[in-house]
Amino acid sequence: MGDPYLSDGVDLGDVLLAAGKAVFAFTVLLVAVMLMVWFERKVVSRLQNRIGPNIAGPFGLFQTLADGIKLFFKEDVIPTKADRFVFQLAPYLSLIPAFLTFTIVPLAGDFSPGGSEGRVVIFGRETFMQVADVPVGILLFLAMSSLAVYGVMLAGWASGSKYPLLGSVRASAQAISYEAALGLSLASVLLLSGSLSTNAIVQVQAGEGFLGVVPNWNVIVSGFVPFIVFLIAGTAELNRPPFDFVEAEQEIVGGYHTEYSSIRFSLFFLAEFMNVVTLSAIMVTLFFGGPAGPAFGLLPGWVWGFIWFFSKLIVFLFLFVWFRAALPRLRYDQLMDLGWKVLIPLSLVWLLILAGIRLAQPDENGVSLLQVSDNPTINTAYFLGAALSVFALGALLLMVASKNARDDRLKSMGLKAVAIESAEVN
Amino acid sequence: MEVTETWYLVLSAVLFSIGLIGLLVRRNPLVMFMCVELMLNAVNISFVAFSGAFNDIAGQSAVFFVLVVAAAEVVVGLSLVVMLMRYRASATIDDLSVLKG
Amino acid sequence: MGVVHNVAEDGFEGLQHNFVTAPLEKLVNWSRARSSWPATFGLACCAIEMMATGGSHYDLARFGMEVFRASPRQADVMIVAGRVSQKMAPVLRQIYDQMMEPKWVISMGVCASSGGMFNNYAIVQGVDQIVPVDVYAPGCPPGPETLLHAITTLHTQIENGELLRRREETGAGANITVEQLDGQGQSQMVELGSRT
Amino acid sequence: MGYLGGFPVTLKKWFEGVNTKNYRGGKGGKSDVKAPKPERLHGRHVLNKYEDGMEKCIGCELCAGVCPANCIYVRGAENSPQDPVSPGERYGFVYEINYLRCIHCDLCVEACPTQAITESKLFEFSFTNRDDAIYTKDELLVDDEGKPKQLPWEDWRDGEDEHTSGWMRATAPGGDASYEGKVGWSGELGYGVREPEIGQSVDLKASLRAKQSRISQDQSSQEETPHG
Amino acid sequence: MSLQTPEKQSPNTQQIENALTQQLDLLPRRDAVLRMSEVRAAEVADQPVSDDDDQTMMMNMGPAHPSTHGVLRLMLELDGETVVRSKPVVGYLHTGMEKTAETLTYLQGPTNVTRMDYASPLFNELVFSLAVEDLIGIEIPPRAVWIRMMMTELNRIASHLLFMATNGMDLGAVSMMIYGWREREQVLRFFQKVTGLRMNHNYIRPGGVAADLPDGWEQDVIDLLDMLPPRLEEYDILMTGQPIWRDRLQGVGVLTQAEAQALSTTGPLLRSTGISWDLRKDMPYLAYDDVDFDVIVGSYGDSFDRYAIRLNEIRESMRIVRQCVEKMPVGDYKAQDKKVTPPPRTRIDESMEALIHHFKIFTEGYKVPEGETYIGIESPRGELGCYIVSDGSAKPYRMHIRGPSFVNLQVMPHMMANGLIADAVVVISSVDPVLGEVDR
Amino acid sequence: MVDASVFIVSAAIIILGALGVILSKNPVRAALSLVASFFGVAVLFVLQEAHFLSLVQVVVYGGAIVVLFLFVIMLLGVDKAENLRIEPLVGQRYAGVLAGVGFCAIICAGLFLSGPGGEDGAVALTGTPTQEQARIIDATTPDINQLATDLFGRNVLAFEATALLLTIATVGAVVLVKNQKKPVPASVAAHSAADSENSSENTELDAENEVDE
Amino acid sequence: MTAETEAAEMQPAETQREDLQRYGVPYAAHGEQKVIFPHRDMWLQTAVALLQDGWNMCLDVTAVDYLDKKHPALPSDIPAERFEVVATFISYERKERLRARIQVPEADPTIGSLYTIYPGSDYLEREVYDMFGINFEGHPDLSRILMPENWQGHPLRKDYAVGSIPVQFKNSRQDSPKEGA
Repeated sequence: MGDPYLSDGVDLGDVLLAAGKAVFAFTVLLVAVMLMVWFERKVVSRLQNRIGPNIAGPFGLFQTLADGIKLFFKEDVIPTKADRFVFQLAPYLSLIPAFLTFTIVPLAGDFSPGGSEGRVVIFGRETFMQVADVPVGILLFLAMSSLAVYGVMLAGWASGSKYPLLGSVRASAQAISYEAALGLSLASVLLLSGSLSTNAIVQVQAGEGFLGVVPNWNVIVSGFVPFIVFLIAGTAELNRPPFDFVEAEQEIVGGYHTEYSSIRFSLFFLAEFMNVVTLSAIMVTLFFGGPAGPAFGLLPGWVWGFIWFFSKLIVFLFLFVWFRAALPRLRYDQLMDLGWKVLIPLSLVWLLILAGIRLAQPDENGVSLLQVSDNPTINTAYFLGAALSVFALGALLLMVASKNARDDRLKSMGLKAVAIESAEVN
Repeated sequence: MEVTETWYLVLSAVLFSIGLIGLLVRRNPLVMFMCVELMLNAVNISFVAFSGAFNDIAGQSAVFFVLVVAAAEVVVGLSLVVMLMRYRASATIDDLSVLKG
Repeated sequence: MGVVHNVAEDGFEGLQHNFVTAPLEKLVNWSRARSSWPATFGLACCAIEMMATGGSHYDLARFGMEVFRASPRQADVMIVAGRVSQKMAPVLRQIYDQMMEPKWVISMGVCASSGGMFNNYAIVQGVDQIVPVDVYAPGCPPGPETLLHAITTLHTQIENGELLRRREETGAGANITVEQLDGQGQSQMVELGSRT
Repeated sequence: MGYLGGFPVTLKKWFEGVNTKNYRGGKGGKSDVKAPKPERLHGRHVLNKYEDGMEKCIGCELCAGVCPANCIYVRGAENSPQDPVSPGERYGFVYEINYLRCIHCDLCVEACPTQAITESKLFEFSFTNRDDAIYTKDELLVDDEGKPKQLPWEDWRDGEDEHTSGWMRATAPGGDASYEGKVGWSGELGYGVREPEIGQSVDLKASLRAKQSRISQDQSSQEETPHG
Repeated sequence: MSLQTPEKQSPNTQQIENALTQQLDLLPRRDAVLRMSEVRAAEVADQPVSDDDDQTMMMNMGPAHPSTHGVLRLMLELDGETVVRSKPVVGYLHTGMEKTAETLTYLQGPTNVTRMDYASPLFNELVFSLAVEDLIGIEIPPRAVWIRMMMTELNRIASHLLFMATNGMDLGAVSMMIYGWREREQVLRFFQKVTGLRMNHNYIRPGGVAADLPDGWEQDVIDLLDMLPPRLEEYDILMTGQPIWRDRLQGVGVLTQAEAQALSTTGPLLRSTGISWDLRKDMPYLAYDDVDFDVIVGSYGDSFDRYAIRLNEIRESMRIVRQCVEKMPVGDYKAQDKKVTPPPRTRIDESMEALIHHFKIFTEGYKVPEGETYIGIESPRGELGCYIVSDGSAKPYRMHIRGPSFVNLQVMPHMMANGLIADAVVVISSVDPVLGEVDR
Repeated sequence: MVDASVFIVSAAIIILGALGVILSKNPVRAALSLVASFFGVAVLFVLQEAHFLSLVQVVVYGGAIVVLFLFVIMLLGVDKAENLRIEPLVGQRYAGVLAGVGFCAIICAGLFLSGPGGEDGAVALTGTPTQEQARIIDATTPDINQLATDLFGRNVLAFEATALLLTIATVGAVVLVKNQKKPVPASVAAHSAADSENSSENTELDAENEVDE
Repeated sequence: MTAETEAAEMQPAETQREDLQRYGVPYAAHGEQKVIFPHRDMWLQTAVALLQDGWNMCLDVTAVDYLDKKHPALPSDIPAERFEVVATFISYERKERLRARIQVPEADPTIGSLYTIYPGSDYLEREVYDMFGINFEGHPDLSRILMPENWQGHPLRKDYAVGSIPVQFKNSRQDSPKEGA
């Protein structure tokens, strides 16, 4: 358990190693964010038959740099109505969790069968290619993502004007409702890997999967549903389109950052994209095997891990950009509906099903935890059936309840129903 | 310098007292709820301290239960506050006296 | 209004030029020219052309300018696109004031530049009476390429650092105090944009 | 799957390529191209000369009178017999256009009896100064080869000085079909007399026949690819 | 002038009162109209949250808000995020065009009116020209009629594409925005070919059109018409068939038939409630009698209907344009009436009379007989009317444009009531006001 | 040494945060201070090798409870500073402070006086558990596994009871907030009935949020 | 259009006459355009009659300021006043428009508001109030709509100047060579 280099005592070298890794990770993250901003603008442009930034540097690569420098040297202001202390604090509150989450992501390492299980040797010390392998790493991710909302909320509140306030109310409601779905879909992964450590999760996925062709990734093993829930809830967490209510320009101008300018705004900007990169990295780690993948020689094994990791990461970054290009924004209450009425029940029931299967399957001793029948297949079927019937029952209840509620609402609104009826007559 | 259980317990006592003072002194129901949370946290600290002291996991289990109960309490409490404050934006705890028969 | 720090006094532009600040200033001007985010400030016909300029045939994104900021606090360039009515003028000024230094103004189209064909009671005869204008784009409305020309003109000026220096000297926008003459022989001074 | 429909549609655009012309205000080198200009484009004006170098403007102030924005200022003066500026009795002594007022409606072009003022294809210009926007006669007048002056704040490209009279030629028939295709203007310095613009074509009957055949073609092609 | 003065048979007061209650009952949500002066509202809006017991807050949306289509300003009374009452405030683009029109001759007139509804400039020119022609009493040649019809229908396509783009933008569909511009650009390029300008053309003038269609226009139009259908299908996939899109629009901003009529709405707003009223069909002008097209009618009166109506009107307009290409007659494209049309350039050189005539038209303009008239046409936003009073001179004594957007704006508070802010944005977008026309 | 410094720093954060809660006039600032305090507690948990609890502390307290507080504050717009000058009961404040300080003094006195003080103080106060009662922490297995065994083993009944409690709390919250006709302006009262659901829905959020922990 | 043809066209057809007679006000019709001339005091009653007679919608309300001009096509027995409010109605069934022209004197520029009968006239009447200063009695919110609230004067009145400023030129004061020489 834990990073091997910490196993026996801590000396100066260990501290230096840790610091070095932190600096490295931070640099990687910053560069990734810079490229991500450029990537997003370029990709969205191409999806709309445009060129996109092409003047700042070759292919517009330095566009983000230009934005950053410009923002850094722009005049700064704190509105008189603002709560000065909180106003200044908020950007950092949203930036720091974004980075802290990144520390638990395994960036590289040779996880291929027969490889070193992700260990590399740096300065004569055996370690993982991640800043920290916290034993409860995934919980750290959850904790940080729940803290990240503070930046947004407090920014909106502290600005002392109305649009930002609306933005922060939206942010808090959104955070509360999506945290649950996020956590529940994570639970399925934890159930499969039996550990909260990211390194262990990657290792579980590293093995050969079905037929030796299909990888042993959690996304397949867990049956796709947790991944989809995680993706949607994660997008909502990130305030990315189509869930970008917190800063929906057409509705509430800029949302929480309306009153921010200059460097403080750039911190928000940075945090937002950092979160995108981080969440994508977490998704790769949890569902797509992180750096795990075959090594083809030529390069050291851990470099292959790095390559695998980043190729997978880019796919997700592209996906987020694609979301933006392809989908219209939902309405705020529709997002709530989606979260509470679809995602949470779905992930809850899926967890139940996975748990049922897990319980019914025999462990290495050939004994399953709960046994109804001696035949493992029948045993599994029993539990699967039980879980499925719970699922069906729950779905039925939910549907009846929501239809009931809808009827009530229509009745109470009265007017619109009448309007629709009268229109139908014509 | 070794950190002993006593340190934790003193800290817990101080935190609890601060929460108590806040509860007695403040009149904004929201802040009063926060003070209750502070007191619960003080208890949590001592639970974990005892768990460490006796090398017994039960202390940590207890903290878990406290967390859950705190959540439940906040839910109900805040919905009361929401109800109260809908009628009066500047409500204080004294306005709850309207609930008297 | 919030507390406005004057960049000319507080910012590094106020520093003496030396071997450190000179390349730095170059870099900053470079970045400003390549990342001048416009404020969404569409008024009339020109606004439609401005949006068309953002469309795929012209693509403002090439200049890093597709980031139309709804919040004036984050915008660098105000493109006054269309006629400014007497009712709108104070709002326009307020938005200009809410923008952070350094900021630039493009007066897009003749209505914004001088009232255009609407030489009447309702229209402000030139937005430079309200805010200092850096670049004027002619046309009614200017085509997207005219706007692009105006934008590149502005970018060149930003990169030279000329605008800020000039504005510091004159306290006004585009070096403008034009004696207004007309065919009838009357003359009157039109005050064109001074920084208050 | 309605939810996912947008994804292939947007991705398809990637492979359709870009529509953007990389126009960069004359600062982008070779890749800096303008969109093609139609002949009738109302651009910035030019003041024409006859082929003998005389100015066409006779200072009649029709253009100034018809301008809805009053952006043209003309004052005529008597030609001195020794050194005439224009063939007529008078010439435009002061000729100014205020481009901060001009709405490019080209009523001036239609009004000018001598085709002295026509429009060029240039619409890429902008000013950093109000003074620059008021074009004087010097700036508007074509040079001895009939080419418009290229001012520093304008972005001229090769060939853009052609077709300087598109709108004038388009409106020349005055709406009368029988005058379509008849040359109703004097030659331009450097270009001579241009071919008239063909609208519905000179020979109405021929054009009618051509049109009908074209339409039947269109119809057949239309049936192949039904729209909607 | 015939004049009749029959005996008075005025309705009694009881009748009036009945009518009043009946009419106002048609507007069940009329309380949602905020009746508050702008100054007062600004004062209220400055306070963070009102101290009143009703817990509502005043919010000011615009005039420089990204979703208010230019400079519309909305005063919203919010309860949380729910709009309780609202008031559109206009005038931020008031240009004094009706006053300016009194100083311009009929010849210059189109340059002025074309700048009103800048999304569909040709319609403004058309209605002005029709009104002037009605006063003068001239017939315009058939080719001009068909050119006008084709150009305005293309303009309707452009205008609706603009709506598609802005509607998409307001709902966060960024790609749709760009696609809308992209297609509109093609239409504008055709306009530029014909009129020399992308917008504000000054092309349709009293007496006909300024210039004939350029050589090869048929091919351009056919190309345009061939380009559009697959693109519209993409819109269908991107938006019409997108469940998120439908959820955002369906049932939002519902307008009842009674409300729509009582509030004088016209155009897609009126048609979305199920009333089939399209001036092109019902009171045909130009040559709409001779073309075949359908009037698109909605049934629920919600934003989705309005969106769908506009999308399908693009298709109907394409049908009309295709018929225009087929049926385009040859001949004059301007009335050969010496009064309104300058002579051909060739004639100027030939005859002194023509030259004088030319001078007269461009200096003085032409005189229009005394009278007054109102002409209405179906613009993309509804009935666009022009009321002209002539005192017999060369300039209109009074010119008034009935802007459909201006009148349609009145329904906004009714449609926004009890919706969220996000719905308010949808409502603004689906009313599709063009502020130039609202404020004039 | 490291332990002590970490303890001192986090204790300072906790105490300052707690003082911030009771001293700040503005509820939002109070909530912020509360988060700081909770964060300090989480650090203390880490110090005592209770990793799981520390993160759960952050998630539940920081991510859910305080966010909920802030949400309610912002939703109701009650972020106005409270006037601390007004005292409803004369002398209540002094009595409160006195009571708190007295309470603290009594406990500390108990801590230090009951036993020999120092290290054994706590033990002296509570007594040593007997061997069969104790669930000895095994340093080799992760704390999560031990906690799970304890929760689902010995305390499974209590666990179920809390689940029930949460459900009841959820239902209670929904019932409390639902169908509360807001005092809308009389003019629109007739036509607006559907808007109260927004807030009710949001209040039900938090309760369910805890179910998954 | 000459005076004779105008007069000829002004002869209303028999159906039109019946159509317009029932409102009990003077009327005229030329071409497709029907005009009635109700008196200011009878305006609301007439409007109710119009509504009940199937004129569905009030399309437009505007005004004209005939400061010192003759009113075009005004029946001779109607006293001409300075202002004339012009309202246009439309009927779906008849597929026709109807225009009402009401004289409003300068001394008391007041007329009843259509708002309660045709609520759609709300903004239109506000615009007329703003531009001409004509009061509409019974309008729920008669305030300026286009001009700023503190604006002085009513721009579309004929005695209100257009307010143009001279256009800038460079050499407009330069002497011509003749005068200079």
